[in-house]
Amino acid sequence: MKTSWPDILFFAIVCGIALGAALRVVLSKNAVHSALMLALTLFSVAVIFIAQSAPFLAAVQMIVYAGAVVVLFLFVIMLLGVDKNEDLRETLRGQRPAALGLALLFAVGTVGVIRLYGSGAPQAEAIALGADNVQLIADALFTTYLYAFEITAAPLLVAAIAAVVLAKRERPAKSLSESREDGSA
Amino acid sequence: MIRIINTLQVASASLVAAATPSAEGVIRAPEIDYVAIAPEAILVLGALAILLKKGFVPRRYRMMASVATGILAICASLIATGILWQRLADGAAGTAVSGILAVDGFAVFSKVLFLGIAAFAILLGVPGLRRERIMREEYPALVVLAAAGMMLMAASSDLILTFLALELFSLAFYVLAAFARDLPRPQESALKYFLLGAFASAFFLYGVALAYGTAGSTNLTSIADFLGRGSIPWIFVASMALILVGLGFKVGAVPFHMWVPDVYQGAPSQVVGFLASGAKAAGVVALLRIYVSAFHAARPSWLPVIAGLSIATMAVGVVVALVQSDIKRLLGYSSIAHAGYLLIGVAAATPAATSASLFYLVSYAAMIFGAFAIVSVVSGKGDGFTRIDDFAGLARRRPMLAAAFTVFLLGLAGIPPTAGFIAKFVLFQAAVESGLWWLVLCGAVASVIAAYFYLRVIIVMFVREPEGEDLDSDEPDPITSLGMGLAIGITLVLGIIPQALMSVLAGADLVMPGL
Amino acid sequence: MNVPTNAYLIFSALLFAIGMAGFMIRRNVIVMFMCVELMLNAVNVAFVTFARSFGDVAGQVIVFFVMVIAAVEVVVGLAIIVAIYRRRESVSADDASVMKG
Amino acid sequence: MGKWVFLIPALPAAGAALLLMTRRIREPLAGWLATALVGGSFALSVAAALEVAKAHGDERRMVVSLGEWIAAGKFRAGFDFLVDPLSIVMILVVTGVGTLIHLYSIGYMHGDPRFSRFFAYLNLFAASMLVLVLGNNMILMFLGWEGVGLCSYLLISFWFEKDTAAAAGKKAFVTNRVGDFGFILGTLLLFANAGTLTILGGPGGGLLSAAPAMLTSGTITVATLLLFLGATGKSAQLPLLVWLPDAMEGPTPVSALIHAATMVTAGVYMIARLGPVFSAAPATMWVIATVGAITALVAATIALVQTDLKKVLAYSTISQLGFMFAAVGVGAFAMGIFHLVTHAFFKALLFLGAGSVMHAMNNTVDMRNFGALRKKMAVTWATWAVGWLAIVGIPPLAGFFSKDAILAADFEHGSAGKAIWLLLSLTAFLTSVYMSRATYLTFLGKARWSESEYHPHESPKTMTIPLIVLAGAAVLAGLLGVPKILPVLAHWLEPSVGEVHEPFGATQIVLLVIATVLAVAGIFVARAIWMGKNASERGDLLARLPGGASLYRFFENGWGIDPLYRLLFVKGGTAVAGALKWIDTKVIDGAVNGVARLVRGGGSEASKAQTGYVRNYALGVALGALLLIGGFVLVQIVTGG
Repeated sequence: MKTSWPDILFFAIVCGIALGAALRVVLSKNAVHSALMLALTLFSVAVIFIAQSAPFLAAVQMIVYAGAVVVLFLFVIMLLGVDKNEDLRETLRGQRPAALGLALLFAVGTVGVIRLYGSGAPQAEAIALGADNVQLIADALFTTYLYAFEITAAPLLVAAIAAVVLAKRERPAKSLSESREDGSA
Repeated sequence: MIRIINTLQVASASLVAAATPSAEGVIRAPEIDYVAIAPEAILVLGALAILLKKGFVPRRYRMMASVATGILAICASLIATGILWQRLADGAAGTAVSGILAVDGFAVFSKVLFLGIAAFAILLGVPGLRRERIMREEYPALVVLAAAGMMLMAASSDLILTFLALELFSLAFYVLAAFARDLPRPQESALKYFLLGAFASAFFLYGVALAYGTAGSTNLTSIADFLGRGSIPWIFVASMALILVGLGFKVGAVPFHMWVPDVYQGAPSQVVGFLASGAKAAGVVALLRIYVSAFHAARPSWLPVIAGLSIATMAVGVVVALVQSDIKRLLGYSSIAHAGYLLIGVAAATPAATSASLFYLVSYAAMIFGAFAIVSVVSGKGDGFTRIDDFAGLARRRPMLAAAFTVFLLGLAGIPPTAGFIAKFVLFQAAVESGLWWLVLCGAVASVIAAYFYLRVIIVMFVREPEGEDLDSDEPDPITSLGMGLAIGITLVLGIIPQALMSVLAGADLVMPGL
Repeated sequence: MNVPTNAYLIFSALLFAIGMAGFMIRRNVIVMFMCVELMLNAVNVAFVTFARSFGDVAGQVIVFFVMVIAAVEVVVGLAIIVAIYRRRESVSADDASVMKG
Repeated sequence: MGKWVFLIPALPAAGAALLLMTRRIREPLAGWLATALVGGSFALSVAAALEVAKAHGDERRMVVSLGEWIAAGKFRAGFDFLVDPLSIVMILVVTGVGTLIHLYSIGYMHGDPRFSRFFAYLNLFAASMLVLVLGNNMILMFLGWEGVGLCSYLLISFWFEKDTAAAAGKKAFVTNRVGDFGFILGTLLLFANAGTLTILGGPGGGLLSAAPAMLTSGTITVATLLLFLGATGKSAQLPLLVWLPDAMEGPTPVSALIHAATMVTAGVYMIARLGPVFSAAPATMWVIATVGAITALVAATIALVQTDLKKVLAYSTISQLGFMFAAVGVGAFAMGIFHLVTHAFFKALLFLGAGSVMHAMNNTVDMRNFGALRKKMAVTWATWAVGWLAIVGIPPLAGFFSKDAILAADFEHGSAGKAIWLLLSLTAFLTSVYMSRATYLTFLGKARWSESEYHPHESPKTMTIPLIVLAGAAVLAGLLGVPKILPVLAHWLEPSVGEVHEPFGATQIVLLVIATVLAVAGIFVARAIWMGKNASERGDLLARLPGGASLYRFFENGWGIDPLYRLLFVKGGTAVAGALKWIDTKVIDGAVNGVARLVRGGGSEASKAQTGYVRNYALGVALGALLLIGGFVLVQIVTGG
């Protein structure tokens, strides 16, 4: 199957946006900007999902991820009032070069391994994952992965407990904790 | 109980079937083996019951009801596991629910182990947390959910289920670590644990993705078949490495160990006992399941790496433990060293090594639980006194506590007649049998050094005069004493008549597919 | 779209590396956490890519699970962050460095 | 043999448990209770001995099983005791000497605030030692092996208020761990090759019968060398001898029981126990004999310049253990055990005598402050004299027979054996010199202490009775092994160690005479030096003589010492001894401390990496991920995948 130039171009643009936005997530001084850029990255990834014959996932990505998760991030940022610009200068000696070096090496290493991976040509054009996508996913979800699907209930339960245990304010706990804390600090 | 679940499951399955329109009609849900999924299902339902009871139980009784429900869930799950075991004895090992859940001796034994750990967590944790006034009704729910996750780590036959299980118990532990949410140290430890845990999980997941990309499936049986067919593609090599990052993080292997001492120091002692025994055991059983069983054909590829990891882990664990002055950090580093020993068992990759590892996990769980129970009693309110110096003269102040701690420390050091010695011996012996001489040599050197810092604590307790005023350490309450007594019992009984457990391990037919 | 599978995989690796670098570079725990989300998304891309190259829907289903877990992680993580912020009034990861050695 | 054999270690173990758990039992009840329990073990041991004596030939080796202990994979270890002539000898010594020392301790530890704890530890020690001796598999033996080590450690640092005691305990522990590490590795290697760790019986007949044939010669050499490393640790042989002299910081009864009579002989016992296995590795045997002989000589020269009475005895113990290793190293297991037995009596006697002296002299141990104590402490002196003459080897005392048996056995073993004989003979002479020196400085000559400061007095009955009993034993024990006429012990041990070949002819008589002459000569040399006119001032001359100035004073004072002797021993010997002592304290101690410091330093450095910053930890995770990928790739390249 021949690779056409428009395809490549489209791919390059989407990936460029995704990577650029991801970089902005990392480099923005303001956490709100980071969150917005995260939304953009997630959106680009959704586009890539469509291109990869996963339209249903793309929809979920938009609704759940870009919609709910990023909003949750934004909500917390606003709630805590940490939407001011930060000082991005590094305070830990050697942290930044080490981090960049490691990330770079990791990228080089994985890319190298992927290059060694082989064929490279998409072989699945014939198999229509895109058509009947929802049906296919439902099929797999309720047969092969039924048990895994049921088990996801448990982490969700933990999330609910976490919210109750950690975020709920309790009235008498305050004074008690303060008196105790001097001993342990 | 099983019947009730049965009914529920059938009902839910038919609901699902009815609600799913499809070209060919309904999706045919797979045959669900309710006995096989019962142990975890009961625990999850138990957790749900704990959360839902709020509306039904009067306020005064809620705490009690929570604990009772938790214990009940664990007992019921234990019974279900027993039924499963019984079925295995008739020779029906295999997989259940579309091949995603392994049902074999290894899984079942591990389930019993984790249920025991969860029982200990409630037995020792509830009174301890009450003492600290940070006990909450949700604690038993988190314990049983974590237990369910850890049990699935052992039973999962699919990497994606392993990922879910790993996240399940990790998330529960993040919350537990943050239980004393208003104190700075627990907060710090929860934050560190959570951030690094999420970071490491991402690596694990990447590894799963690459494994899927090579083998075409995340199912361990398919992966084993794939590897059995011949050479290992490069990308799978990276996959094995990244999976090891995630599991290495959970067991506390070097260099993924750095969270261990901080979290052990900061989190409430009652929780740390659970974390130290449970999370480590869960990581080890998953390593055994994935590496020893599924990746068995690739053993020549991973053996040197696991061995190197083991050596580095033992070395850093014991050497850094030497310079610690905080008992909880010391136990943290010691648990890192123990992760190194356990990796020897993974490297050996024989049925004997597997049962030796399980034996090790059982005895380690008893010892570390006991040790942290004592730390929680001695260190007093808010874990205020955790310096090793705070244990000076404990033998005079609280002779029984000092004696009990001595038993646990000797066990951790691997000195007979404790279970720690037998565990180390059978593990090393299994490794020697599979030709890993040099690794055992390193393990032996590490345990020589390790004995020193355990002994140091004992000496401080027995030999040094107490410093300053008598610390306000309470006498342990009866339930904590009972828990400690149980832990001592296990440590000594397994040390003196290890056969009690060995025969179970041998009879449980711990054959995993691929071995 | 006929772009080679490898291109997507390389994109995924780069996205993962960016997330990884960001996690290590940023001090703000909320942003660090966003970086973890980047890493998870990179993995999702890899899954979807492999799913397509195999013509197997399993990869897509797995992405589903990953999304659930990511959402749960966000809830738990933000809960921890909120609980901590109440005391410290800081979201800097470097402030949580009392325990060491 | 009935299951009651298990009571032998169980009685003292019960005592230890009782004393550790309740604090109600105090002085003196705790002491009497502990003594009675060990005494009970002794009685049971005697009963066991009688029962073994009734049997014949191979039936004298009995395995008593309490059931299965560990079974994992191919591995089986029962909770079995091996009761045979060899273990009978050992348990008789352990419980016999043990009872006496318990009794002695009642007086010695009088008034100590931790009186009952001391007896708990002693009881625990006795139990562990009995398990070590009776265990019928290497794991049970190791259980006892570790147990005695632990008790030794606890007892050395019993007076932890003294920094030196705490440090000594630490040193003993670290050094012993090195040895234990050899032991456990050797054990694992034995198992890997022989498939069993049972000593006698069980599938394949156990290590004793099956192992030598099953093991390839290379592995068995390595395995036995590793086991011997364990033995050098426990028995304070080169290169692991450093801890024993320091161990004298413990209470004197501990030195007598653990660091002279019983625990330190565990190495010798272990080699004799596994005799056939060791015999299958001739190279190891030579290493053992050589190490033993050299240690014997080295320790003797160091003992020559000690001023601390207990240190003299400590180095002497090392030296005597060297004799035993030189015996078992040439396959003369019976002689090694024979010397072990006699040494247990006379060395325990000497230590208790030293303790009695210290008791009388306000815990002074420096011999330069003693002298002429025989008038004040008649019983102590008389019993000490017996011990002294016994270790020196004056007929017909115990040491005479056992030492000569070893010398004769080594002499039989070709030219290398003769070299060892030569070393040992020299050592025997030096032994005579330093022991006589200690005797003269302590009990004879002029008093170098002032009446105003010290009030020497005889010790209480609980202390003198054990002395008298041990002195009797030191006189009579030699009769167990009178060559030709009365080879009781050798004959008794035959079922355990194989037929004992003990030629007796003109050569042996000549050897006897040589040894006796050397012993007597040593006494006279010592007398000439330390009983001279000016002995009261210059009692410590030898020790102060590393340089020339002091040497000249020796000349000027006209001490009529043979020039050759002066050349060899005063100058050369002192220098060698000094150098060895320097090596001991500076190099070996330095090495031990240095390694410890290095490890700790590494720990501090490594713990600095633990900065507390979560982002630094993330670097660690990322680095680890890369390293793992790199590692996997490297392996893949190397294995050509």
